[in-house]
Amino acid sequence: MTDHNDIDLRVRIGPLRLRNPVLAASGTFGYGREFADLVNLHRLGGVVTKGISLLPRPGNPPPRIVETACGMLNAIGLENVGVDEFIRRKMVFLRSAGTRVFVNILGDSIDDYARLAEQLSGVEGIDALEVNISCPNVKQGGVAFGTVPEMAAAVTASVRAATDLPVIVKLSPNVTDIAAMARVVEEAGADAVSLINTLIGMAIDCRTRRPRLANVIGGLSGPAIKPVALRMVWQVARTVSIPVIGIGGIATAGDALEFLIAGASAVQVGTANFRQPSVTEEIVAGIRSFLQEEGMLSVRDIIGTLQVEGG
Amino acid sequence: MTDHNDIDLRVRIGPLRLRNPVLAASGTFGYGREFADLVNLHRLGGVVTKGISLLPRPGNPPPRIVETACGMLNAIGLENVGVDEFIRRKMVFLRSAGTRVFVNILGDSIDDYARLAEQLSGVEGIDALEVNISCPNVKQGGVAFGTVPEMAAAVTASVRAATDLPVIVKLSPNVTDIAAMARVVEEAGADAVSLINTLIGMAIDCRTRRPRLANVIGGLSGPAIKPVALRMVWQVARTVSIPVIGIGGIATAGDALEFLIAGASAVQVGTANFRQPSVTEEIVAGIRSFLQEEGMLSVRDIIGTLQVEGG
Amino acid sequence: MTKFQEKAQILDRQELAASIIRLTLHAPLVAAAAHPGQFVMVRVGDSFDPLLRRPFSIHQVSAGGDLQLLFKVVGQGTRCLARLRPGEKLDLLGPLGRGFRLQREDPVCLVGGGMGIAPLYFLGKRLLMHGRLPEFDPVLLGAASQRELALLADEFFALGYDVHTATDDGTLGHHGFVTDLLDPVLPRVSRVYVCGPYPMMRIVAARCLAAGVECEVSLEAHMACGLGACLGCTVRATEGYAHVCLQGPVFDAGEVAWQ
Amino acid sequence: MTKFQEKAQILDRQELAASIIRLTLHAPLVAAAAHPGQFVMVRVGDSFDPLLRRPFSIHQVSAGGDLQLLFKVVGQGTRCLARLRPGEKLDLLGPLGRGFRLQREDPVCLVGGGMGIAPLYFLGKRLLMHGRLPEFDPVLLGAASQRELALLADEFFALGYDVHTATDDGTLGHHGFVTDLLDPVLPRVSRVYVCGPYPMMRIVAARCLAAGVECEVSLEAHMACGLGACLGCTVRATEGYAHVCLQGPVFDAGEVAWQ
Ligand SMILES: Cc1cc2nc3c(=O)[nH]c(=O)nc-3n(C[C@H](O)[C@H](O)[C@H](O)COP(=O)(O)OP(=O)(O)OC[C@H]3O[C@@H](n4cnc5c(N)ncnc54)[C@H](O)[C@@H]3O)c2cc1C
Ligand SMILES: Cc1cc2nc3c(=O)[nH]c(=O)nc-3n(C[C@H](O)[C@H](O)[C@H](O)COP(=O)(O)OP(=O)(O)OC[C@H]3O[C@@H](n4cnc5c(N)ncnc54)[C@H](O)[C@@H]3O)c2cc1C
Ligand SMILES: Cc1cc2nc3c(=O)[nH]c(=O)nc-3n(C[C@H](O)[C@H](O)[C@H](O)COP(=O)(O)O)c2cc1C
Ligand SMILES: Cc1cc2nc3c(=O)[nH]c(=O)nc-3n(C[C@H](O)[C@H](O)[C@H](O)COP(=O)(O)O)c2cc1C
Ligand code: FES
Ligand code: FES
Repeated sequence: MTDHNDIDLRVRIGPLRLRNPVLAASGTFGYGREFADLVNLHRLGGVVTKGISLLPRPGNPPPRIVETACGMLNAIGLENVGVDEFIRRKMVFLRSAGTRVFVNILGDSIDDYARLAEQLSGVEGIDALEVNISCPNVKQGGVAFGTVPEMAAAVTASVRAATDLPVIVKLSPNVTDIAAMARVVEEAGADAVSLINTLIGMAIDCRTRRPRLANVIGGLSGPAIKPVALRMVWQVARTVSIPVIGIGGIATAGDALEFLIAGASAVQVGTANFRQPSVTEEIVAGIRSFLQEEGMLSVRDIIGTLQVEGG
Repeated sequence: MTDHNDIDLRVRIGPLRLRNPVLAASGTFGYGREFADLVNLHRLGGVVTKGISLLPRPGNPPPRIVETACGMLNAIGLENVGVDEFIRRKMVFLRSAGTRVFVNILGDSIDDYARLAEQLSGVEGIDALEVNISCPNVKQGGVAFGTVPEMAAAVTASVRAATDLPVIVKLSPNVTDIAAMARVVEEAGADAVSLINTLIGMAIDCRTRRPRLANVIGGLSGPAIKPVALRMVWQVARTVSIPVIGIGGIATAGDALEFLIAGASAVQVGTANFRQPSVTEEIVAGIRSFLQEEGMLSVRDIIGTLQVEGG
Repeated sequence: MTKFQEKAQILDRQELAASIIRLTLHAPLVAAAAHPGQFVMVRVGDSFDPLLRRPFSIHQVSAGGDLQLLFKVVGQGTRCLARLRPGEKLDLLGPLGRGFRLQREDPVCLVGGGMGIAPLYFLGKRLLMHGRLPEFDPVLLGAASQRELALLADEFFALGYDVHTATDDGTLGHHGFVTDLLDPVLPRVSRVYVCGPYPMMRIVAARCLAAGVECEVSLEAHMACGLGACLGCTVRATEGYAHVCLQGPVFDAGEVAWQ
Repeated sequence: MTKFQEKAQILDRQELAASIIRLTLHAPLVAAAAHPGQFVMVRVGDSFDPLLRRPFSIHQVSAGGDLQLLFKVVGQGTRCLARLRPGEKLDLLGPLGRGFRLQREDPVCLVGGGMGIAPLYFLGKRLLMHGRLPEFDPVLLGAASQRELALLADEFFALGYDVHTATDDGTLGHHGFVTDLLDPVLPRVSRVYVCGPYPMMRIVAARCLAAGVECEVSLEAHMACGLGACLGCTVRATEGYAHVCLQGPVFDAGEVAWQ
């Protein structure tokens, strides 16, 4: 057994060094401050902010969330304070939180993404950009950037050109071939990919014959989607050579370890924060204990160690 | 309130009339006989058999199943007795079960499907064929028939040409655009589509660093996938004009009603049979009670009644 | 406002009526920080189904650090909570949200319907700490029938309030809606606190507006986090959207875009 | 073989050792049809997490329709079952699978390790119904320590069997593996029934083969249905695959492709 304090949890995401591989996922951790009473932010690998757009957005009408079996659907509609307010107000706390800050960005056009990247570059305290390509491209008929390889590549390239910050592209799982999406994004200059965003789902109220979400469809997250997320992370990690950040249904240290073993260099915890606000910190501790029990010295020694017969 | 006995649960799937819209899904109900002690088969709309291939198949090595949050992964590997044995042995019981018999078929090539359809046509007691296109096309590099529109269309057309039985094509959810898949299959001559088959997922044993399934990846089913299935059924029902059979995570009458409201003309219940062997019969009863409470006379009056603002 | 996560021991469980349960918990951190109208997010169990916490108003707190919840069994989550027994633990997050503004002088009126009575009792007790004379403060309570209401009404009465009741079946007090009792009351008060079913709150809000009386309402919305992080708990406000867990659950009736 | 689904009332709950529980249920339909070595699929709770039933051997049945399960808490499902109390109900499906072949004449030996002892007690009782002389039938029982084993060993002793025990920590009987006790026994018996951890069964199977003694083993596999429908519970057999819930759980040791 290794001594608890000797265990090295540090990982790298491209050029970025992280204290440990556990981040809070976008949209589930607000702007960090909301959780500050309940979890020690300086114990986390980092925090990914709610998705930020150029202008403030009001989001979708209510109801916006509904619980499903071991999961939830959300149709928040990308409500956020807009990039100016974000830099002016929300970064003040984040800068002092003692953890890495990843800013999740979203736009309606390729140009939006580039302008966001420009505006955020050079802002003190921002460590990386995470590009959410699950949004519809309003200029091209509303098809999501994240489902068409050429559009995903174009967004990535424009963000890449606009910033020196590490660029992480967050992939949508609602595609036939996730590995192909990761490959084009890698070629377009991403420093890393993160996945998965939510699966598209729906729920209906039988009595009223209405969708339970005002937006009709929403994003499915939580433990329910973990098997799909893990499969996609494994497929992507085998395909690209940039780091992969695993997301989807992670609620325990065991879940996080599955993603690391499948090839993720770090993980993000989303919906589980709602159930247990200190879950990220507990996952860090759980990974440490696991490595200790296994007599391992570094979390890096477990990344990508999946043993597959003949493969 | 309507009288309980007056409620009309009959539905049609193309040319086929069903006593009620509740079927048992392929692979979760064996060849019917396995459940005969525990559920009144003659109360069901029908039974879909385990997928049948030309030759018997041994299936995948163990372990083949693993439980996940509100779901399960399976990698049975399409174990089945083969079409000859199926006709000779398994049809004897099914013919006398007092319910509609749907035979699920699968192959490694387009020709396999056509030959299966031919062999099964004219066999007494078979009411329809359900074509499972989630299998890999071994002749074309192992890409699943169900993920490439042209291949799905080709399989459908070949089965259509080979049989007079109603042809239901069962769609894979592991695609970017499920409505497009449904459309090509409709154009190729399908009488109906059923969806969804399982989502591809994975689970890992952290201690051994091995996949929990010998096959590495498997199909995710159960309540966890219901929101995704319902969304896809809604998208497909809005797109095609042939009947849609809804499948995925149905475990209660309420779940079944959601699919009917979204536009399905019938539903199939899969994984829930394992938890509650009489669940199909209970769902039939639950639909009847619901209609009675709502003062409705026919289940057909609820199909496709989803109210979407502006849509 | 500091929030706490606390594993609270269940001290007592009362069944007020069929499927109406009152739990007494020892939750000193949450209890000490709580203000009337605030709520807690309760983790329902160890299983991931149900997954999310459930929001419940703080029904009352004691100086000794005890805290009560009053709830009705309506679905899977509350069914699980109803199974809990003294000695077991419940994981709470709170106190959350913005509660009622405590009026010091002029008479106020508390209007509660069904489980909406839960936060009003805490409010009723806390108002007394400001040296008010409760005889001048009408408390209007409504429920389906006598069984659900009697004990709660007695407790407000014991605090000294001017209690009036209404039941749907006429088994206690006025036979009809609690809102029927408003007319004689409104001219006598300067502020109304209301919590209950949405249609009831809408009526009370409209009547208060017409009478020029201040009105505070406690709204509900589906919640995932209770912390202002998920942005799921939206209601329509006169200006854009508001989030119940952050700007509420207590709102000025005038801030709400009633539907 | 008819199968039943039965909502069985829990009559008694015993904690034999830390996290080893014995439940007595009233399940007259399943009990009346049960044969030693068969199992039941137990629904763990109302929540969809855990989703699937869990398989447990039938530990014993009474003429009055009672049935016992003996299980160890190892994960989420068994943790839920351990919380059940007398008066509550448990949903059973059974009896399922193919049990032990009952030998009428020559001496037999029962070898049980850990929870593998569960089905052997039912077997031990049922064998007596054929007028056997249990003094000539050795029963070899192994467990981690005395606490887990003592009561079960006493019960076999009370039936009249020639009981030998082994514990990992030496607190009861032989200090070591139960397989260490086989040598003097094998020449005296014509058939061995064995249930326990896989490595233990593999050793017993090999020793029986070498000694020319018949051997029946009870295998485990992950199960979804228990009915032969899902085809999930595969094990490697000497010829292709076998399904534990259908051809098993009891197999002739020679049918199994030991790994
Ligand atoms: C601020 C606030 C305070 C509340 N205080 C009380 C109280 O003191 N006593 C009480 O009995 N109830 C209270 N509620 C309502 C209570 O939260 C719901 O009854 C409970 O969440 C239902 O959970 P369930 O799993 O039993 O029901 P479900 O099966 O989940 O749903 C049953 C009904 O409850 C509603 N509901 C479900 N989840 C939520 C959620 N997360 N937020 C809001 N509504 C939900 C649904 O609209 C549905 O109609 C309060 C709600 C809020 C928002
Ligand atoms: C025919 C048969 C008879 C059995 N009889 C007994 C018995 O009498 N007493 C007893 O204590 N145990 C018995 N078991 C084992 C018992 O089924 C598992 O311990 C139980 O399912 C674990 O459930 P869990 O949710 O607590 O654990 P999980 O967290 O699900 O898993 C813990 C461990 O149990 C195993 N397991 C989980 N689910 C299953 C499943 N469906 N089938 C088989 N193994 C599983 C896993 O491999 C894992 O290692 C038997 C198993 C079989 C197949
Ligand atoms: C309420 C909510 C809001 C979200 N908002 C965003 C967002 O703004 N940008 C983004 O990229 N992902 C967003 N996500 C997706 C999560 O970051 C994450 O990818 C997804 O929920 C899967 O992880 P989980 O299962 O751990 O929640 C949101 C998820 C939820 C539940
Ligand atoms: C163990 C198992 C075996 C299955 N075998 C088949 C099959 O042979 N052919 C097929 O088309 N679908 C098969 N399916 C998919 C189901 O028919 C169904 O589409 C899927 O499980 C989703 O429904 P559910 O969530 O209700 O289970 C199988 C599913 C399971 C769980
Ligand atoms: S419940 Fe999450 S923001 Fe209000
Ligand atoms: S458990 Fe389903 S076939 Fe054996």
